[in-house]
Amino acid sequence: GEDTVTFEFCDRTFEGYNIEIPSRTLTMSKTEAVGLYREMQMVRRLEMAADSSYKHKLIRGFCHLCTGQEAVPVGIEGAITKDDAVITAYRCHGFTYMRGATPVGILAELMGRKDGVSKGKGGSMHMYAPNFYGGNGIVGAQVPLGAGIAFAQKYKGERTCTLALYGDGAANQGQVFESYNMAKLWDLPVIFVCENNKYGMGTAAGRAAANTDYYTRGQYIPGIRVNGMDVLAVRQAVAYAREYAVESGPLVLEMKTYRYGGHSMSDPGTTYRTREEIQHMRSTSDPITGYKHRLLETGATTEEDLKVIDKQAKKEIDEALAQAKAIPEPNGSELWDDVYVKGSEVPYLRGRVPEETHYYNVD
Amino acid sequence: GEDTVTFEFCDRTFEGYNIEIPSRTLTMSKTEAVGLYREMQMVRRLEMAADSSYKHKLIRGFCHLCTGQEAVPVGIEGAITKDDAVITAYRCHGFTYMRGATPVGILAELMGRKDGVSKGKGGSMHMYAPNFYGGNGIVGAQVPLGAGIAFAQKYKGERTCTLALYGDGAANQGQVFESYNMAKLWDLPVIFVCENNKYGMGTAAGRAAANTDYYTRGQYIPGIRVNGMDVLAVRQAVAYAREYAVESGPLVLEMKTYRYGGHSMSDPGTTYRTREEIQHMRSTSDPITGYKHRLLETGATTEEDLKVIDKQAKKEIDEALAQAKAIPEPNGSELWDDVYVKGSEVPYLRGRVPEETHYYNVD
Amino acid sequence: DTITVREALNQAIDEEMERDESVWLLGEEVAQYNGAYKVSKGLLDKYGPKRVVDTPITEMGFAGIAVGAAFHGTKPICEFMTFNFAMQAIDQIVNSGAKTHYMSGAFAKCPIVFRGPNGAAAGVAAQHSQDYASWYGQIPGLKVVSPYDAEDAKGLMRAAIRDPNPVIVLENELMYGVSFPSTSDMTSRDFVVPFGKAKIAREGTDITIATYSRPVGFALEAAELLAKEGISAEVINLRSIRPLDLPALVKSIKKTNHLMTVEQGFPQFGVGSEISAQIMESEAFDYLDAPVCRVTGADVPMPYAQNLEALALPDTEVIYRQAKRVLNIE
Amino acid sequence: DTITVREALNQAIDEEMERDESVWLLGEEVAQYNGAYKVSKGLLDKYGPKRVVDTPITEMGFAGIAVGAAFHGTKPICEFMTFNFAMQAIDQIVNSGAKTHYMSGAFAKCPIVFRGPNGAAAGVAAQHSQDYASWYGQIPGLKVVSPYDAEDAKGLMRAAIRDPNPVIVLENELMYGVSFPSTSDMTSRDFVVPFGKAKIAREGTDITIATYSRPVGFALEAAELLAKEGISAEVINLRSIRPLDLPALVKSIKKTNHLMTVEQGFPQFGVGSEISAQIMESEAFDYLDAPVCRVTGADVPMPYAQNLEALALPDTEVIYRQAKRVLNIE
Ligand SMILES: Cc1ncc(C[n+]2csc(CCOP(=O)(O)OP(=O)(O)O)c2C)c(N)n1
Ligand SMILES: Cc1ncc(C[n+]2csc(CCOP(=O)(O)OP(=O)(O)O)c2C)c(N)n1
Ligand SMILES: [Mg+2]
Ligand SMILES: [Mg+2]
Repeated sequence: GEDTVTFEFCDRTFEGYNIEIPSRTLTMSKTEAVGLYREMQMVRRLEMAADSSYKHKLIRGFCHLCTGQEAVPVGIEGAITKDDAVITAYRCHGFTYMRGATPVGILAELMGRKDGVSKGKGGSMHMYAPNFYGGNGIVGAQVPLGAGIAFAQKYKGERTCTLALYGDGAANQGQVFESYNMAKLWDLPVIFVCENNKYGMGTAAGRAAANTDYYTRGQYIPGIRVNGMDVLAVRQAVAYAREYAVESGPLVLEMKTYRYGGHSMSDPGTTYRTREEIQHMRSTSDPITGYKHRLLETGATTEEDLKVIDKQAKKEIDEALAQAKAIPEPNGSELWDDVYVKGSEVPYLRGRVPEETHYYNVD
Repeated sequence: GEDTVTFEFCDRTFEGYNIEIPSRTLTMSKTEAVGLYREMQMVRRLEMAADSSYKHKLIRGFCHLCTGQEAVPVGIEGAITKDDAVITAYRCHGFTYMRGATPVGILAELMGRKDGVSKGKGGSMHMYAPNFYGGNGIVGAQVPLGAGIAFAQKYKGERTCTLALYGDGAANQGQVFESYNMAKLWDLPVIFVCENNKYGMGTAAGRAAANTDYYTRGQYIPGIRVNGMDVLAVRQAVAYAREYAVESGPLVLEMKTYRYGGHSMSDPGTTYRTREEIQHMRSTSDPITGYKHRLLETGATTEEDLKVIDKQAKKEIDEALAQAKAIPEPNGSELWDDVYVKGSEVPYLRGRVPEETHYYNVD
Repeated sequence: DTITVREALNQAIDEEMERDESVWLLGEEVAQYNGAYKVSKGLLDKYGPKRVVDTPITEMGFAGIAVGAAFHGTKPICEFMTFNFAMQAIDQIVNSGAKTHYMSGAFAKCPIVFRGPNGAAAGVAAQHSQDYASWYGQIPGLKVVSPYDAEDAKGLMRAAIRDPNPVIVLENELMYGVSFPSTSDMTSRDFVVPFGKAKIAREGTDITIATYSRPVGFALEAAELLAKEGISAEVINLRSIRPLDLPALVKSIKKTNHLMTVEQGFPQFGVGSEISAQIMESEAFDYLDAPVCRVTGADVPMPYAQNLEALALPDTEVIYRQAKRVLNIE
Repeated sequence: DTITVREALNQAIDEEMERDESVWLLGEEVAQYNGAYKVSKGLLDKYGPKRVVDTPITEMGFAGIAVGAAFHGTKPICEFMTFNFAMQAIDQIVNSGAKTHYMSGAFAKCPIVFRGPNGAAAGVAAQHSQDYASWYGQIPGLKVVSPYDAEDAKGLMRAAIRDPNPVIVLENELMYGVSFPSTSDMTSRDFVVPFGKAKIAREGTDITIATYSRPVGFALEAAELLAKEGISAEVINLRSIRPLDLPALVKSIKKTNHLMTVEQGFPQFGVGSEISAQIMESEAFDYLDAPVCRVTGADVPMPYAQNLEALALPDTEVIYRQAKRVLNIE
């Protein structure tokens, strides 16, 4: 129909391991198709704001950007429901946004302000949103957590699933294999999603993994390799995987993707790979540029409309940044909140000196 | 020749995963062939002595017997050199003996006596011998340790290898997969040996593992499944694997075996499997009985000679037990020895009360 | 009527599972085998494999799964066959379990119980004998309790399951089979032992002996011996390691003017160390007629040999003797 | 001449690798990347991939491999990118590394160094900020040191590599780039800082401030402020957590009659707690004119926001103020 658009996937978009690959056609409304573009722009702008804020010393500590990898969070969100769950590691800004947090909440969190999504207590690595369980700082730990969320979904009869994301570096962690095993034994509705961006900090995938076909590493769990620079491919694969996971149990998806920046803001990102490599990826595989061409090719939208979107995204993020900057730091008393669930605190907690001891439930 | 004997292996003795299986003929001297029998008898008698000593409350804590699994330690030792290394978990008496510890040293250790192989400090789970690194109590932990020993062998240019043994239950531990990965990345001369005795404590293998083909679980590491109730098969496979490991890197061997007793002395071993199953294994697959028949069939020895061996083994162990029983407990001062390497101790260590503080290097 | 610690734990878990559908149990051998130490006996039969789950021997993985399931609205009871094996999972317990509520600004709740035997059993040597009370006790976000008798076991376990925070329950293998009187209180479906409240296990006036878990029994025996010599020892069963009931200790010291702590764990950075330091900083300090004295396990990995093991663990005799030393009685 | 802590560590490792073929280094990003914090800069170039080994992000596995390699006659230096990640490997460090020598009756030796940054950095929140000094300090079989300046770093690292036991070296990320004077002693190939000996970083007569790692600097600054008010603080850099140099503390207390401990870790079951308890049990007790006071991190997971983080960590000002409180000076 007039309002829908159909995309075709090329040969190498999907590769299957012990499972059929998803359909090579995808039809969706133009509105949705354009929405995916908009969201990728938003994520990229968000990360640009984070980048500049970091450089202005408004953000402290570690800050891991997902620039280049936008198709993954955006494609995933397009394929799942709000009742499905997502969990990832520290490279979490895009996911946090896609799961429903506002740019202001995210940027405020990055700057450690009181209205940040984690009240300023988590920072870059620890962000949350409804059915988004973070933002986790210990490599690999989020994978069993994700399997556990899936366990609870099944336990509660939700007929939903969990996507547990991890990097190519994290894929070698033993607890990932422990999770594969239990997920399979118990048919948990979990999709293990390896974001293979070719490096774990400064280590090329092949120097850390004896098998870099991450989609096969579940061994007894089927897997699909996906072009993770193609938001449509991600959406298609995840929709397919979601169905499979809810009905039949675990699946591994490998998203081949690429990060443009350093591992974190403190890594120039050019000592272990060439500038040419980065430039090549940017010019040949950028998820936003590539998708723009497809949208135009298929007539889903016009150059002008996209320009408006681009401008709007920039404006929204600029405004969000300004708003976030204006938010004050948390109250000092927040130090003591949330160590325990409100109402179930211990009688008191000690501060740096006995005189700073904080007493709870004192009327 | 007159002094050698040749054995043939049947079809299902070996199964290969990404590797050719070992030759189906094995020729060895009659002396060696009979020696394997003798050693299996010794190990069995040793465990019988442990069993009865435990029942007489001479042994405390956990005590895990390898009765039924004798072909594994004996076959392995027949295939490797004294310079190769072995490490296993708590089910370690047979290995300790085969690596060169005396029955007296083992039984004394079991009883916590001063001349035990670990001076009475380790007990059933923590026994050592030259190039035998225990006897380790934490399920799975011995596997990276074994890979590390192999790392050192390679580092030092030894051209030796390490056998890292673990159970079917331990095979699910994440650190096993972490070890596979590094062993393959770094071509470590390590043979991962899974003793699949069908249960991890009370859990049948299939309830704990999504893939019970343990020899395939290295995925990118070749593997061989071996009839672990056949001492000759074990010897043949390990000899083959040793060559491979030293030349080319890691390999996984799965030894299909069976334990007759409970998991440890405190487990009757009959709540999660039937008495019939145990009886069936004993009568159809016993490593000692089966091997006896083959020795007689091939004319490697005579019924009378084997009887003499049986008697001798019994006598040796009986004597060892009597000797071990006569050994006193360690001196109380041993409490303080070996916390640190002699000569590099801390100035003092505290006892149960300040007055019991032990001072080192006091002349 | 008597009840063993094992039965008390079993009942608390059983009753809470009955009461609350979201409570479930996982761990090695908890289901078909009825528990390595039979604490979960009968639960598989009663609640089925959905709620009583045997795991592979993959502590880090299943602890992580349990924490994840707690985030998403269930209440797992995660059994470790012993807490020694929980060392493989301690990152999940501390970094994922204890810290997430705080660093998420209260977004993620983690109502979970980690339980199992802790500390030395008999003859199980160095790798199976560690006491983790102080390690877990150090972590904000966790609550840590350690029952001594059946009453503690039942009441603390129930409180742990009902608590919306991650709770560590440090049991003791050698206590599972020990019987204690079953009081009528205990049979109530709402009987809980509140966290953070120590119990005076025996009143006394001359010296306070503060301890937890199995050594409470030794301390009571020592108090009996001391009583024969006219020395009146007050035995305090801490029950809770985090929060520590400092007020109870202060109050007792004001009466007895002497404090001795007893634990079976390593001496340095232990429970006694923390108590001693807190007392030093408290008003009780001025009431002390002698320095706080710590009775602990020896500072060595646990040896296997019976005689060495005995030298590494405080018992009734050691407590009795040390109490007299503290009181300066020959 | 000055030298940074990073350079000092690098030199110690480099010189020991030169001296002893069996010394090698492993960890995440230690080789090609020259170290996440550049401590291993240049070592891959100099010693090649056989002796400087990049690992996958599998702490439990590579710590186990390192321990195994130590058993079999090599001397690994195992870098953890931070000690927070070593929690995944702590079973291998404690159960395999620290206990095997004892439970094997001295059969297996384990000459290994586990090193990396420990405790809080800046703005890295709860999962990346924990101080593990007391956890490791509790374990018999381990030695645990924590350098403050370049001299400590060089001398303790060398001593750690030469020690035949497993040694934990707790560094501090924020100190890596700090420069200190390079003494001629330090350039000697045999310069070691012996374990178990605290250093008087500043002499004083009114109060002893005992601390380790980065807070030594804060304590020195606080002492400076105090000096301006005529208060003479003695600052003791502990250097070694296990063994603790109790005699040095006792001696200092005999002079100052006051003790304050400072650390950035959680308050309960921390280094200060142990020191306080040991002092209470020691002869120094009678010399104290005020109770031992602990200055610590706040008992909360580390918050990210700068103002909250500041409230969670003791600094010069807090130390200065507390010293006056201890001395009862308005
Ligand atoms: C257990 C653990 N070890 C090390 C680190 C430090 N670290 C943080 S991210 C990272 C690299 C991870 O790479 P990958 O999994 O590929 O994810 P990516 O950063 O590429 O998204 C490392 C080593 C950590 N946070 N946790
Ligand atoms: C990490 C850890 N978890 C649990 C245990 C308790 N445990 C000891 S042996 C064992 C079963 C192991 O089974 P398997 O690996 O098949 O070896 P087998 O006993 O059959 O030789 C368990 C659960 C342990 N020692 N270590
Ligand atoms: Mg990566
Ligand atoms: Mg088994």
